Amino acid sequence: MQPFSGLALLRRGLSGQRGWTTQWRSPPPKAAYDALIVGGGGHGLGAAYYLASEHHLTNIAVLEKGWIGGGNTGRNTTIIRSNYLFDESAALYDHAVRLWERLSQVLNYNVMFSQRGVMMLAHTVHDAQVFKRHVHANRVNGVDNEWLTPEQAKAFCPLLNTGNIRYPVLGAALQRRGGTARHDAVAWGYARAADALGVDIIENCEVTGIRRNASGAVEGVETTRGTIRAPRIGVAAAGHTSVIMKMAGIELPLESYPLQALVSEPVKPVFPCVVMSNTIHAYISQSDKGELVIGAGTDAYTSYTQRGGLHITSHALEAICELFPMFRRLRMLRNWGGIVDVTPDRSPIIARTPVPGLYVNCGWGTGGFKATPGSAHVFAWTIARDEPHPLNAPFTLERFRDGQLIDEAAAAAVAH
Amino acid sequence: MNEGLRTREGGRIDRSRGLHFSFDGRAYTGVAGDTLASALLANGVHLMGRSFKYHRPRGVLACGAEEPNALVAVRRDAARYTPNLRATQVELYEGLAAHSQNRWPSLAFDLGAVNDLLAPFIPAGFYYKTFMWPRRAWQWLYEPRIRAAAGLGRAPTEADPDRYASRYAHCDVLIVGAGPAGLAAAAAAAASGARVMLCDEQNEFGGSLLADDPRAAAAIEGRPAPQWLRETSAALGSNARVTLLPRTTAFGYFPHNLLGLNERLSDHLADPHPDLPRERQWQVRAREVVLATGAIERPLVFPGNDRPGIMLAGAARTWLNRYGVLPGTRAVVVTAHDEAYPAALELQAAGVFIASIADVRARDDGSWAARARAAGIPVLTRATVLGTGGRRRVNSILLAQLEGGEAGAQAQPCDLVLMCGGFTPSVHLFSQSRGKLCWDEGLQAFLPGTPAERVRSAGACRGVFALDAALADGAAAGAAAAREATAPARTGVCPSGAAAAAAAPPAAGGGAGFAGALPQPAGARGRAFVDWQNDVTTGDLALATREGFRSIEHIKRYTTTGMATDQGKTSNLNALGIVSCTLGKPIPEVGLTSFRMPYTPVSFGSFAGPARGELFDPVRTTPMHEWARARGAVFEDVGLWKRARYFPRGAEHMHAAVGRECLAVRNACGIFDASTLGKIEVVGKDAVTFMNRLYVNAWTGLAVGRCRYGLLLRDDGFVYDDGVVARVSENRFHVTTTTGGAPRVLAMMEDYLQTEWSDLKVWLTSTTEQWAVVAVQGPKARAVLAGLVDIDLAAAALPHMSVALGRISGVPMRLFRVSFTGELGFEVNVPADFGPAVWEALWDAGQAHDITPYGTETMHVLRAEKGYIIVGQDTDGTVTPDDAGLGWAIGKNKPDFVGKRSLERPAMTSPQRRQLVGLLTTDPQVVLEDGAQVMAQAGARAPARALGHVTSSYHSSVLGRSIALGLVAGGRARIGETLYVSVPAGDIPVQVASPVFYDPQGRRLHA
Amino acid sequence: MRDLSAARCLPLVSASTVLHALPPATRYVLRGGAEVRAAAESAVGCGIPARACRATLEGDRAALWLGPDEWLLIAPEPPPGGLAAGLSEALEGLAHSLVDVSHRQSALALSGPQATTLLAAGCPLDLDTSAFPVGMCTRTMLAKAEVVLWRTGPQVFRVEVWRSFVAYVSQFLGEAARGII
Amino acid sequence: MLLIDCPYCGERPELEFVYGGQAHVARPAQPAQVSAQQWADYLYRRDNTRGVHAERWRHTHGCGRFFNALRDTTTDHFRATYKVGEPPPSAAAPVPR
Repeated sequence: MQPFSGLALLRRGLSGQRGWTTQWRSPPPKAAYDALIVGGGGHGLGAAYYLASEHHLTNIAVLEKGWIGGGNTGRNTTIIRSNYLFDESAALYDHAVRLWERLSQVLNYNVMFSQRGVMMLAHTVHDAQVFKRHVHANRVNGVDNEWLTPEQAKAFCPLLNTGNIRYPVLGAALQRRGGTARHDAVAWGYARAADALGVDIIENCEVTGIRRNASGAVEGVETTRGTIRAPRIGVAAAGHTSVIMKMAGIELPLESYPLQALVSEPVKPVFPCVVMSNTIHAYISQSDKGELVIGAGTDAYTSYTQRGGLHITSHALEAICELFPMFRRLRMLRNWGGIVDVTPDRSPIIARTPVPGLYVNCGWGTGGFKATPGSAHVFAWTIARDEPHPLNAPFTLERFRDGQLIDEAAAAAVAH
Repeated sequence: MNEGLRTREGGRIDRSRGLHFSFDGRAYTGVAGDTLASALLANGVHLMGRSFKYHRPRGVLACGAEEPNALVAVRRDAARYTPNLRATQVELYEGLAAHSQNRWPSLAFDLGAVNDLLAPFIPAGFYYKTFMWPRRAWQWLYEPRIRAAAGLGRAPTEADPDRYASRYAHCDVLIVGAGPAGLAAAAAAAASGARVMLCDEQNEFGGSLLADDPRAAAAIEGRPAPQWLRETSAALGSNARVTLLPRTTAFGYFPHNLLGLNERLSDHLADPHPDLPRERQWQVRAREVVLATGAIERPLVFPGNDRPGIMLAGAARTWLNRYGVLPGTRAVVVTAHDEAYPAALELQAAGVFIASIADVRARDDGSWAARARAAGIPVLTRATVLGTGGRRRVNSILLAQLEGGEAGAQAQPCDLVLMCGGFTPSVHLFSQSRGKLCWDEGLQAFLPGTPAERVRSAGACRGVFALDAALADGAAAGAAAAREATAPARTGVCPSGAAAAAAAPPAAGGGAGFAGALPQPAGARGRAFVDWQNDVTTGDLALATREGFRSIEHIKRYTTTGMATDQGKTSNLNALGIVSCTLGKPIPEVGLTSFRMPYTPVSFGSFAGPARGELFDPVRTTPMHEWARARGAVFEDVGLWKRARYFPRGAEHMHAAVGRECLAVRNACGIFDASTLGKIEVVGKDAVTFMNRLYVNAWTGLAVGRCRYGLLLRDDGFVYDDGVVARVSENRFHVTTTTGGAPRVLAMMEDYLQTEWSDLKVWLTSTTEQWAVVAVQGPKARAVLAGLVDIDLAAAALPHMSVALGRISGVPMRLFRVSFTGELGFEVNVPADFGPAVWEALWDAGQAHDITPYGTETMHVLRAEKGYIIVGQDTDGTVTPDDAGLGWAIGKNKPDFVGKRSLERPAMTSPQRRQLVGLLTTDPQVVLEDGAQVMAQAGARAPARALGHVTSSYHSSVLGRSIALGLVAGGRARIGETLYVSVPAGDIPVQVASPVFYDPQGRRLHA
Repeated sequence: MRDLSAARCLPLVSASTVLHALPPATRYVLRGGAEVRAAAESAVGCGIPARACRATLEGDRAALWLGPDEWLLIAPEPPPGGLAAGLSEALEGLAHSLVDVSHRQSALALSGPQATTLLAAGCPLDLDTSAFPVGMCTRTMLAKAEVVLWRTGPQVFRVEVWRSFVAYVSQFLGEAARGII
Repeated sequence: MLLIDCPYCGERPELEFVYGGQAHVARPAQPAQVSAQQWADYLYRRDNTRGVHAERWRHTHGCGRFFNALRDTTTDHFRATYKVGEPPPSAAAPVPR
């Protein structure tokens, strides 16, 4: 792996940056591997990286039907936080934040993790009660999260309209360790690091079937690039998880919805942090390039079109303009849609499945990006040891049968 | 204005109406009909902007929406500051003040240009490779600097006072683009009597016709083009079935033929009427759509191709013919397409010296070349460009023969370079609609293929360029669309798709053009720009492919090509050409980055429309709202409702007011507006069966005239809603819900009724707003009511949890004897319009009994003293009836009710579930904070597992101490135990207690 | 004892040349099958439409189809003598639901050449007379409020709005009117 | 914003409707009799079909009726809509808008 550094840039600059070689190979698929990851997003590539780096499983491949990072990894609003309510969630997401804090150095790839602070606005007495419960629960869990008065919230984000507004800002919950990262870099960084450890990253390779042996255990996959054998298969296909898992006869408590996001034209630095309002559905930050990055809601219906309705976009911008009325004159540059896989309790599933050798990591809904390193890390553990890491042990499939839900949505009325 | 640069006559401007404007504070004059760009060119100003990354000086490249360079901010006042506008789209008005962007201290001298010198060290994606050490430096050192350097214009910092409007519209045929094809389509569609809408992003209709030299213009339908344009527009305008929308951009194509249009109403006016919205967003549902969006001229990629004065040939033609502006005095033309020749000849005729035409094509059989030579213009074929000179304006260009390379190179002085690489059909909207694009080798461009919606493409946007052909294509499309739209049976995929795909467009007049970078023989110097605004060069694309990025989506994201505010309108195809060349893959295999809405940037305000302040969400108020407002009530938002939270006296703050209100209810009586509670009338002969199946309670035994606390679960077994239910008659229940829960409870009821139990003869009607509800609560409540109602209020006649129908002061009433306070209480339900009068009557009658108005906060304290839960505060969607201590409500002998089966799941029956209990602090004056965590031991260190949390916490005046409710693991078994509530300051010891703190026997209730 | 039976107080409407509040009315929601519809007609004194999204108006009585088993009956206020009694008598023994919603909603009249344009600012329906003829009625959305829209004339609409949404709806239409210049 | 063909009112804009999830997921007649897994399947398991999906809509802000629809989740184009209790029309042709 060619090391990345400022010095390397300078040195190669003298020769027209010609010395650089491929960041990851593009090998043809081998006939067999020790393990396969289906889905070349951040969660899948990360899992491959940790399998190779921490579990010494290097004869493995990541199968991506399109181009890596082309799914939700490259389509989200890059918000990162861990101030979730339940112990199980807080532990999992905070594990991710801790990995985020060193990811650029670990991967030698600048993922631009910026702990600018994530501020969640309370607009009603009920919001305030809910957020204060979060703050208390997080403190007990060792997760930073603090309650701000309206004045403190305004001081933290001076553009915030706390005056003439339909739903006054009654306060906010602030996680200072929260922030954003550069989504593409996460996929590329994991890919480059995994590739350097021998992992094959195979793009334009769509899985069309899952092969199982007489005993029912997995033995490989059918793909558009031929059959590939492997005794262990980890599926991290986000919105398409249901489709893949059906190939192994597994039905999941999942529904895939269109989720939209958009960016404004780039402007000089004006927005210092991340602001979320779940009550009026506004999610906004400013990228390093200067674009305001805004999250919209999901459409009401399931869809695989990666396209949502105009009224969803309008609703999101109504909220943004209400909170930041000076932004009405800024212009939407680009809008896009992703497919998010949602579970009934809005918490993920990272677990073994009834099919031996088949593992699944799904159900991240609208909150998957923030968890990428943590999710990938425990998923790799689960695949390597055929047992869950303590952090993902609660996130089983069986919890729905037993009623052991981890219902962040119900408990907090907080979108992810 | 520099007279020399403005032609004496011609163009679509009014020379008699001079307009004053300023650019970077310097005063200029233009004329009516100018854009900011044309006016600046007429003043000899070519330097209009700085590029995003290297801060290179830039002039206009194009003349319309595709312009990548000339981005400016227009300032009307501090709050009306609009950044990132294209000077080519800003219509000039008297007093317009524009400012350049992304430069410091000035446009001419920009320190940021140092980046240009560092270019060799900051190639595409350099930021992924560095700024990683030391770890913390990214956020505190590197990132702030990168952010400061990035971004284009400044965001306004004051609230935008302008208004934005919204409009839904429907039509048979929507035509996008009012060029020749679009106008012909509109005329044909209108002729058939269809409802037609025609929109165009420009201020006047005509499209490509506007750029033609009127004197040389072709004839259309036997009339000179300008006359045809005038008359056709007029005819359409006078047709009542036709809606014409100039200055209106179709920015998005959504499922089921819904298009988003953004109409700009006031930005072009010097002094707009204050009521006039700035923009209006149209959502148009069209039965058929005709896209006549034209094509965008493609620049050529050669070293030094980005200097001010280097522009598209078609743009130069437009400056001359539409705006009467000479963009230069001595020009060199570089082209891969015939279209550059008429431009050269027309400019020459207008007095611009054309030094030479460099045609990169090998063939020299074109009649155009001959005409140029005849006009004395040297034509060089198999030519290429080795470089250009000049800093703030091009001053020379180095031309060479492909074979010759540097040897035969000739430097030519010039102040204008025209280039033409052919034309890229504007398939943006077609692609947004999910129609398939197919690559046309002959045109070197993607064309509309199979459509996914009811849409047709006509004219240049599907490769039909020649005027007569485009007119015919448009007319045919318009007529067919109108036919389809008005046809009785509309099924099957829109036929024109096949047509568009099959009927290959006529061979491009003027040849294919060129996608990629001009061949660069030895001696080429300088960077060749592909994406002007984002400063992406051929070298960046080469680097990306070298580093293993193969998908065009990866290359786009890594180099940012096509990601600038022009979204690659002039650059995407050249980038594709270059990548396909380096990867040795044909363009269609390299792929095409997907087109996304919006076509051009659209204001956030346009999407938000009028939804601001009071119109952001409806403000729902009760009939008695005005009374409360007049009494100085402080309101809280509950869903869409405004509810009185407390009634402060003078400077009284909340705690004092609530304390006073609580004591008033306990000692005398209080009056409370409960109108927002949801109400549903459940009527029909199967009403009781329905209630039995839905609610956990048993209803069969409920006598007419009696009430019962109803508890509703979701089928997953968790508490969903609650409320008092009265049996008004044998087959009629008056069901109440929580304020926020009303709509979702009714929706849930309808769901089960319509889809699971459709056999039941029962109907549901929302009566939330039929009834105004006045709660009179407290020991004196009976006395207050006695004089007003025609009902015996004696405990025996009207016991707790009963309902009676009668009249109050002559007004029909449903009188509930219920209490959410623990006191003797009544809830007077009267038809809503009588609410204010009845409230006043009760208020007057109450004066003799110290009646006090109280709000929701007081109500919360009173119910907490009694251990009554609030769904959503003491429950949170993970709480079962038993958790909440409501197991008693469940009808034990019922075979089933919604949620019953789920309650039997293992995790739902664990004794360690969190149960509702009372929590009493050892220090009675300490009031716990909502949501505080309850721990088993003191001094637990994070991460620690909590036993539960505080759900409700108040100071109770009547008890003279703090009280709290909480959900605690195995809580009921812990009553009497001491636990600890963790707060930053330390741990607060609390004793677990019964959740009923006041009058546990309920004597007051039954008084 | 004071008699307040005449003290009916409608929600405030910010009226304009095109928009004004209609007088109080008596309203019932009638639910049930075809037999219920037939049986009720005589008592209502007005045909009750079987056709979807159609209203009938006879004298001062009207019946609006809101759903396949749902009608909104409108009569003057105070209710004509015997209306309620007549209805319950006519429906005796038939499975049905009759609920008084006289005060649940309030009626606005929107009229004039701009009527459809103003509605189009927030109503997603095609209001062209070819798609929404005189006599058509339906529940629909007007911006963020649910309304019952009934076209009583080529340029006249009756808009039935739940009480607490009246202020919002009239404000919204007022804002829309300002924008038409 | 989709255009949805209500079986009672005809084509109406999506704003008038509320999506009701997968169609034909019947609530067990006797919940007490079914296993934990069967009950969990009723509550939570969904086909999440990529292709033609049978789903419920309610014309909440119109006639108030629930009905079913066949929609291709890869294009969002409806194949058919039909009343509650009716069987899904088989092989309905696409109905592009």
